[in-house]
Amino acid sequence: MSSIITLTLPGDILFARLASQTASSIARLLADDQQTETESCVFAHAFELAVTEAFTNSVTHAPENATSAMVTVTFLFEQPHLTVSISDANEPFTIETPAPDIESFPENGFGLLIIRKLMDRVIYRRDGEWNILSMSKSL
Amino acid sequence: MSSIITLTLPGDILFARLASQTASSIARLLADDQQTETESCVFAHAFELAVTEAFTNSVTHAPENATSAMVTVTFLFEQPHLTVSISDANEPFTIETPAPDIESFPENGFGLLIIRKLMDRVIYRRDGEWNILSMSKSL
Amino acid sequence: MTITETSQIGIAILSLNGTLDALSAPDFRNNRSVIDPEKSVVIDMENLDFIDSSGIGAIVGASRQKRQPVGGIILSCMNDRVRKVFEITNAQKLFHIFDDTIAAVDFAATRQSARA
Amino acid sequence: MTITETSQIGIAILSLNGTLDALSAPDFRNNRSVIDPEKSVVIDMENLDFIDSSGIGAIVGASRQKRQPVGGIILSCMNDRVRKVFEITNAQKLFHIFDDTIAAVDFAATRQSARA
Ligand SMILES: Nc1ncnc2c1ncn2[C@@H]1O[C@H](COP(=O)(O)OP(=O)(O)O)[C@@H](O)[C@H]1O
Ligand SMILES: Nc1ncnc2c1ncn2[C@@H]1O[C@H](COP(=O)(O)OP(=O)(O)O)[C@@H](O)[C@H]1O
Repeated sequence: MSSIITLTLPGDILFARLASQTASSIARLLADDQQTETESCVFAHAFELAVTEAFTNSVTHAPENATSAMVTVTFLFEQPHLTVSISDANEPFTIETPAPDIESFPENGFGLLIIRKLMDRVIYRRDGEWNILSMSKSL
Repeated sequence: MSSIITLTLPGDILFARLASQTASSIARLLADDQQTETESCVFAHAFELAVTEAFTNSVTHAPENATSAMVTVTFLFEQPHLTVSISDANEPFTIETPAPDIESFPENGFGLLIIRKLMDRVIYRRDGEWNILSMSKSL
Repeated sequence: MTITETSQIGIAILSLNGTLDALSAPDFRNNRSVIDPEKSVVIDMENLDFIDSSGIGAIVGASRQKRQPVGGIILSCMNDRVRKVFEITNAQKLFHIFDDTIAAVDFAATRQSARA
Repeated sequence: MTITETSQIGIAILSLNGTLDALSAPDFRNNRSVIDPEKSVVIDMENLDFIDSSGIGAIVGASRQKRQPVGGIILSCMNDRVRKVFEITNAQKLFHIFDDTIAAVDFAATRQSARA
């Protein structure tokens, strides 16, 4: 069985927690049967954090005038893989960013680094006017 | 400002809590600025409960063969009204059901009653093959 | 939802924890003390965060199957959110509802022995 | 997120409660003790449930503005989820991290007086 869940939200930082808590709840729901309590906590936290990072990027790197932009968060569960995809209509970007040099006390640039470290697989693609960042991890 | 949030879920009772907790979180997010802690708890609980009832109905009253049916939950906030609409592809139904007679110890039939008591406004309409149950309450 | 069951002077005390809804109601319905028509059951709701119409229906249905006064369902410690759902559905009319579990157990015991 | 501030021997103790993310990071950044370059600040994370890269960036940025050793940011009581984000980003290298707040305050006080 495969399940698809879609959440479409206004591109406003106010909704970042909603996106990430939904991600955490979904990951937990899927993990609970099959994993120990600690494992499913770790699994849920990985999705909570990855979605916060991706959603925050969609909002903070939106073009100035995009006040009514929407961000779509799609969850696809195909046992044992959970994939979450974040779509926005921002400028294209690359996920091959280098890790920031911590000794220079950077204030940003950690988002994609965190996503890459948490997820098994991260894919970026451009579909017409859309950025789609897909992040997968297995139970 | 008006905000629209859409959540599309598999028509499986497993996802009822996700739908209702999302409803609760959204109601709380919108209420928190403007209401006391107690008021926003009550407001959030009304939406949590109404969405549980409507989502559970969409799942339990689906036709036998509708295993891959989806249920859509849409939130529209137009200050001060929050409206949540639940759509499914079930048979048409009516919301003018009488309250069950409690003295006969009924095991069901409470769902629409609860929704009507919690919400300021409840509207049912049929749109093609879709049932749309819209429930509104003001901050 | 989890159900923790203890027993006092022949009365079952079921502590519900979490959510009693369409997903968890079957666990409640299938509990042996709930099914047994001769058993008095106190439902301790202190840790029940949320109930919906399916939960109300499960408790009302279980109550119907009891052979009163020997068996019966008594409720204790519901929070305001849970109480509200009992009120809206009128189901509060069907139950003795206590604010603490010890009082609920005492009541069940008295009722049981009144028959003897 | 809420920030509760107390003070001990001139050291500010900020207890963070909830979530430190892009939405709440400005509250942290704008806190007077955080801004003051001469102030030692202990951040008690016992009730911090969640942090993301914006939260890490806010703490790292605040630390850069401190005039060490007199000012500085010291961390205490982070849970495993928070610790993991400090590790992934390597930010844990930049901070003294304690398991209890009293030890963190002692350390800050010693460092401050070593200068005097
Ligand atoms: N959704 C997005 N839309 C547009 N640009 C993005 C998006 N996500 C990431 N980027 C680009 O990639 C860069 C690196 O992102 P990230 O590692 O998350 O760090 P930060 O967002 O803190 O700069 C961003 O600065 C931005 O230029
Ligand atoms: N989404 C729905 N799809 C199909 N039928 C529905 C739906 N919602 C409600 N109904 C119909 O309305 C009736 C009353 O619903 P309700 O008051 O929630 O009680 P219950 O679901 O416990 O029977 C249901 O029995 C069903 O016939």
